[in-house]
Amino acid sequence: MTDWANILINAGLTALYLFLAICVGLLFMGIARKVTARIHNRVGPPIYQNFLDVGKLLAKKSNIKHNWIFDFAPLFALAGVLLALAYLPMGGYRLLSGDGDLILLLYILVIPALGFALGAGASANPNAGVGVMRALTLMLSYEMPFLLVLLSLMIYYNTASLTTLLEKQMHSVWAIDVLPISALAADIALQGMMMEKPFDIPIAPHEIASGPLVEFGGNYLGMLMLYSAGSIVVETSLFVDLFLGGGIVLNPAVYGILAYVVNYIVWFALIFVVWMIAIFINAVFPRFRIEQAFKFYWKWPTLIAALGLAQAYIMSVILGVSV
Amino acid sequence: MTPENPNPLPSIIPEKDWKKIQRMLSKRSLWMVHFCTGCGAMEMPPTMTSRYDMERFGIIPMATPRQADLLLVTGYVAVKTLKRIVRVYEQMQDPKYVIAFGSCPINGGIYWDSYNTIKRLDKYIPVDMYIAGCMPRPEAIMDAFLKLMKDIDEGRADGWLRYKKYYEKYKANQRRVFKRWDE
Amino acid sequence: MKEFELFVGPQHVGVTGNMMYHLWVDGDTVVKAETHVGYLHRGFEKLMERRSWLMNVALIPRICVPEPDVNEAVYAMAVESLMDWEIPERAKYIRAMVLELARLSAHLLAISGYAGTIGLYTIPQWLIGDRDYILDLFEQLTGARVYHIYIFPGGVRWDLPNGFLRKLEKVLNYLESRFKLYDDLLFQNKIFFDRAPDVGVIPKEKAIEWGVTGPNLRACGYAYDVRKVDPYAAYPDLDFEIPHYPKFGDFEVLGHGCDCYSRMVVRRLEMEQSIRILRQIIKKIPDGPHTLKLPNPLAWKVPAGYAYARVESSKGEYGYLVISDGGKMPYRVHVRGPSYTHGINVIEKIAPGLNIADFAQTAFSLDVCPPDIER
Amino acid sequence: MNAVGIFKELGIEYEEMKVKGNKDPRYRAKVDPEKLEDIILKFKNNGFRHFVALSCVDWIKEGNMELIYHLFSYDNLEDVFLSIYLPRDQPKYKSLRHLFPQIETYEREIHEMFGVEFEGNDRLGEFILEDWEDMPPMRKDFDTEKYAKEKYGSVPLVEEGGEKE
Amino acid sequence: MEIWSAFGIFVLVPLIGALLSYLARKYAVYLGLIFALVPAIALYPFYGKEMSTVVNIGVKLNLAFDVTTWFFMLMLDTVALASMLFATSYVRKGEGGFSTLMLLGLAGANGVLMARDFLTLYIFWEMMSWSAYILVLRSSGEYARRYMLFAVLSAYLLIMGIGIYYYYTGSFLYSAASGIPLSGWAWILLFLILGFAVKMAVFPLHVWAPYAYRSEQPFVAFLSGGLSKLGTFGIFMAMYSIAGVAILQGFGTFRSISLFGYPFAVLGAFTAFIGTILAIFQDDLRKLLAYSSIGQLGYVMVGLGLGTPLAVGGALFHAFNHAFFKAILFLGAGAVIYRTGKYRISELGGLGYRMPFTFLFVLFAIFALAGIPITSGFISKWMLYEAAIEKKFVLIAPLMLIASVGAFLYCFRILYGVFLGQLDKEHENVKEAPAPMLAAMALLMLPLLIFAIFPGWILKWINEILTGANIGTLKYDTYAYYSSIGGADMLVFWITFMLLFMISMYLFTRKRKVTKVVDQYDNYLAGETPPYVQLHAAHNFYKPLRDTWAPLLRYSVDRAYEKFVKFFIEGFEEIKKMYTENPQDYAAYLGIAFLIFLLVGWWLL
Repeated sequence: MTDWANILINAGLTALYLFLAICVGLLFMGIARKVTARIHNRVGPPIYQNFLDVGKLLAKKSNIKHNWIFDFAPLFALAGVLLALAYLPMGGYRLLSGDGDLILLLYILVIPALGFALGAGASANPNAGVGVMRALTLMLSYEMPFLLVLLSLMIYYNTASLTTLLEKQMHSVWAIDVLPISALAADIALQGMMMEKPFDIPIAPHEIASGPLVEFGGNYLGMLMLYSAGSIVVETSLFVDLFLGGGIVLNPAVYGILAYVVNYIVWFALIFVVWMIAIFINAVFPRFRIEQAFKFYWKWPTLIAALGLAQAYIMSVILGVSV
Repeated sequence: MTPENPNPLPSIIPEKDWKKIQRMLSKRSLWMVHFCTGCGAMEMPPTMTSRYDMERFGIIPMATPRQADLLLVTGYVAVKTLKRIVRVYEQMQDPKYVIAFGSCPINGGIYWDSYNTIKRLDKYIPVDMYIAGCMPRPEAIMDAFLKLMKDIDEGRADGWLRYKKYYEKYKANQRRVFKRWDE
Repeated sequence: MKEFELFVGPQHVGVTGNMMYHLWVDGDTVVKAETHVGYLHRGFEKLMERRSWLMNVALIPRICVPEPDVNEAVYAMAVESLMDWEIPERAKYIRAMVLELARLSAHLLAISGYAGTIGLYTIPQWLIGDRDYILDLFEQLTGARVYHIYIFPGGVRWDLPNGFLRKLEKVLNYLESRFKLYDDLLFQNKIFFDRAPDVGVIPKEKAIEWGVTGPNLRACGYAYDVRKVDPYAAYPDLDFEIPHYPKFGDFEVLGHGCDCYSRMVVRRLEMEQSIRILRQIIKKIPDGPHTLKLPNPLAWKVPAGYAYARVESSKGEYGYLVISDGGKMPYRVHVRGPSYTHGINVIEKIAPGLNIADFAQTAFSLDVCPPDIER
Repeated sequence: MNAVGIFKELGIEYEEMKVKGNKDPRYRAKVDPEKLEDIILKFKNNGFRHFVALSCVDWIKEGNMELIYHLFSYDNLEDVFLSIYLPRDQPKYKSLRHLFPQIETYEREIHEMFGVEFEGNDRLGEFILEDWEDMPPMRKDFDTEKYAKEKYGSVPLVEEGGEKE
Repeated sequence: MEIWSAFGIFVLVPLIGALLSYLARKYAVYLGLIFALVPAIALYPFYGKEMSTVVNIGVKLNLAFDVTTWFFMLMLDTVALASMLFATSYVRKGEGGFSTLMLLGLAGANGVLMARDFLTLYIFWEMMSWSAYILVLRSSGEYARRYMLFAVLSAYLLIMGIGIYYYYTGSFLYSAASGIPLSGWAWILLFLILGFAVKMAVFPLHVWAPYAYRSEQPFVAFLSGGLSKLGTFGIFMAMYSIAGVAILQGFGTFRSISLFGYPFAVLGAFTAFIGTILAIFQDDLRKLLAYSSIGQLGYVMVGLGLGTPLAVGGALFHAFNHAFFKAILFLGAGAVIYRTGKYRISELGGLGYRMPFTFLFVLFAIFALAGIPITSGFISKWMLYEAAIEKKFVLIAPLMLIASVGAFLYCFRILYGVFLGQLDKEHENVKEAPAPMLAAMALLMLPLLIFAIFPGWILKWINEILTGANIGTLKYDTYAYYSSIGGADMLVFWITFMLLFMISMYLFTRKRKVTKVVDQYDNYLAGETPPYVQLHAAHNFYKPLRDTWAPLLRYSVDRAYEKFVKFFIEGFEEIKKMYTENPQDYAAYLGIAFLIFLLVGWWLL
């Protein structure tokens, strides 16, 4: 029966981590608003503002929907992003990442986006259609460097499992120290993945009135806000897990519960830094047009990522470095 | 259409407190529709930006009425705009609030004899808060926001309930000045 | 079935004020555009016929909200033409000062609006914050932030308050120090270079024929400015340049002119010129009365006749055709706003072929102000 | 050629308008509606390439409508106002939108506000007003105050016990 | 004599069915359904049976039945059954041709799967090819010529390969392969693989597919879902059954991958990429699906080329998935075309609200196509990726991965353009597809869902095939599957997904609020209130992307072929004269071309 106890404890911890992740995401959104406001010479809202916003949206008294497919968006978006969070080690805690690897995670990441796109498409609003088209095109754009980056990591560490990747980084050095070129490409790709400027093309309010979000309100928008809170954590945390050792500074096998606490704090600090970089870039750039974004991503970051891949390839295959 | 079910789940929070929480939340996060209906919109950019910064109170402009709770009728309302205002207002989701800017929506203001502006806005949609003056300064707008928050907190900002209650009357009035799109 | 319809406005972020562009879009390219106006129609021209000559002074600033002073100036000039009044020198300088301040504030608004359309939200925040210093000056001068009702036939309402020019000087210094930041953030931004040049091009040879005026015309390479071609107020005595298309000074010349990029750079350079003009005014402003001795305001007798006055507003040529039949009220006033052509005729012609991502920036770069279209 | 020269060549009487404030001379001339198109073309070919505005004046006492075509020359720095008069009860004129494209917009507005028909302009129709059923509002005999009182003043208040204002 | 019963059930029964439905036209569609049902059901007792025999019907047919045959028959016969079920509503009643030809094709296909000598293979191959050709001819008219040209090319390439094989071994038997020198193997395999690759529409031999796939949708479902798998089967047999791993390895290895297979893997990856990119820009629903098929079979080609257990297993699994999801997609397209008569994506829209079940089936098929882990489509893609990554192929892996991202783009184009967005006025009264159509799609959907939860079940069969061909073994258990660098557990995935979905549901459906369903025109139109407005943004959907690709899209293989033909037409007036519309002339040219091929073959040897 110990097995069941283990599973239950794991499930409980996973739920806790997921809850924390969503909170962290909302907090990050608030911090981003505050920081952006300071860049704007403003006071800005309190950093807990986004909790209030989500609360308000979920508590709104009425909703509209166009048809039953409209419901796909909030359901798939939130469930999908939680699922992605569950497969992502956070603060050194592996959650379910032992039971699925990077490729699975990569495809899980699509579930919320696809659900969101379905709901947006079902609104029959052309703004939403164009927004989703832009989002998908953007996805094709940034995935090119990002996949090369993932490949370079998988080749260098000879694993597709995030757990193993973290373990290997814990025992040697962080991946950013050995594969800095790939890390750079990944960070550029991350900007597009998080749809921060200059890549916030899918939701450009001046052009397509917030794009896919155009018809969502009330409960629906609240759920989507939770989704975007979660996806902030997914994306920043993915970068931290891939390149910054997942924030593991203490080996849990040695330090036990203390390690989890410390690692969580370090992880939090690291994703905060990654998020802040994105926010600062966000504040000082206009947005690209979508085809410019596509050309940009398939040019410079792809080149950088290809260099990183070449480095990983040379180190692992030709020089035979094994980590 | 799903029938309204006031309390289907056993709630930890009593209904009264729940309402209070809800009001507390909606007053702290008023999202306004980005709609420049009239010249009062000129003082919106200063209100939004670094000098007055209404985001301090959680008020941000939203691109579409579906996402928003607060409609600012900024100044005089031409008949053509009124039709759009009503449309936008009906597309917003409950609870929703209306603030009318300046003298013109109160009694016509300087356009009291114009053939194309309606004189009293509250004949066509319920208004929760008026700001007098032409045009209201950002300070006045901020003051209105704070007063509206207080009203929401105390349950006095019930325009959206009134609109439901007197919907047919409002609609009849609207029909007197423009052709409604849904008939 | 090929195109879908997209409504940009009236309730839309990507529209200047309250108007509507009805777009037919294929993929993401605009195939056809129609402008719809009338959302702000108050019947000014009708109302002015019902109000006395002096009462109208209070009404007209409301025609164009971002830059109300040009209305006052142009109305005053038209009435002065009919009355055959020559206003005092000091009033001319004060008028030029007010108009330049108004231009500065309108350009700050236009640039911030434009930066918003390409997604640079920091610029609006800074510029509109800085614009408030100008509004403070107005407040000190006239008592109001937006509708000043300061310039009126015969001069200006009252003289400059004490210490106003010193404060003006301070604000100008502050603004000038901020220009570098704007340049770093917007006018020298790589993505701005990628997006703005050769977008929303008005054919150069058609520009005058289409009635394009103001900065939009200068962006096409014509150095035409009402302040030079039909000078008024104190402008003949002041020294300034007309920034136009290839003469961009320190700014890079990108694209082939007549595009969003040139229009914005012209506006940016005009702000520098405005500051230069204001500095000269501070130095040169003569003493003397600020207004003529006016007859009984309730019983102005304006001789019958036609008068046309025009002023360079931040958006282009602003003119009033005032017709008097010798009565207490104007017989007819026709307002010629610059946006009338920019907002309807020009944009309907240049929109086909635009990407919808560029539509908002084109509309904002033309700086269309709907209330002066429909009045 | 400047405006005076053109007027003399065409044999049109003109008057100079009073200008204070601005510096450029303005000339006003009454022309034959039949010849207007040619005259405008003549001006256009002689540097008057900026079509400033098309205004309409309702001379109710005289019983006619005045259309003022306003041109400006950036070369000579002169304004020219060409007036034509149409009968007020059935104002009708041909569209000149092929000369300057923005004339189309002015014609749409004048059609709506004064009820002048422009033959050849297919975009006449609802432009600024919507659902308008009364007479064109800019005509002198349209009483805007009475209209406003009747239309908006008569709308009842909505709230319980709400009566007319 | 179980093999006789196998031969009877899988080949003769469809043949009889074909004959009967030709005779009894009135009941042809139902006869077709019944005769397609027999082999599909009878397949299950045959699992795990190994047998072989020689059937003498004038010529000696060497037939055998093993797990490979069974596995491929499972796809083909199920897809054929679904297609016939679908066709009962789709095809005009009283028309015999469709059922006859479909059953002929099925018989031919089953014969190909059971054949164990080249002569038998060729007979059945031609039977299948010609029935397919006539089916294409029935509705695509002139484009059928393209299909036939490539079918004939395929046959020639096969004959070349077979001829060389016969030259070395003196026998047509698969099992007779011994003592062939490596150079001989190279030519044999090259011709055989190219011949089969035509059927799989591998780049640059894919140009027939977009045109052939314009035919009647149930047939296209069978063509794309079923018959194209014969190419997969053929390549698998040629490489791993006839030649075998040892011979492939004999060509030299590149990181333990046969140097012979590697170019084909690269070709497959390119096919996947190009097919996907081309699919993104199609407005014709059927053409889009055709390019998508090309792309997806490119993945299969990668797996077959790489030759590791994971890769070949992935290829077989992917072929299996593709058979089902692509058949659903074509049938779904068929249902839409049946109800609306339109096939341009931009002319449709909003049908998901009127045809919810069709939408759901297509949605799941698209999940499978895009590789969303909810369906088994993910697992096969996963296997292929991991196979490339664990061997560190930095060219193949990114091409495959980016192609799969591209797949999301065209998938959404189908979903949005056809099922979401604005419901056109014209289609307001469109009804849900008839029950047989839905049943056909539901039948095909089942395996995609079942194997997503229990991948172990199908991996067991694949593992048997792999062990049989001495390729190696897979690592898997009922719910999970592993590679050397990672793994995934579907049970954990499903439980977590379900739990989280329920949490989302709970958060979402808490009452306390009214949810109102509004009309599609009560929409954000910037405050405007037009009576009717065209909202469907589906035409030129990926225009920005298309603009960026435009310089590259100018170069197409299609156009290259046309130029090639043109060159000949212009260069040789004689050939131009020969280029007539008379089919008999073509037959003559084919004969001449055959001779040329033979001569070339002799010269090569």
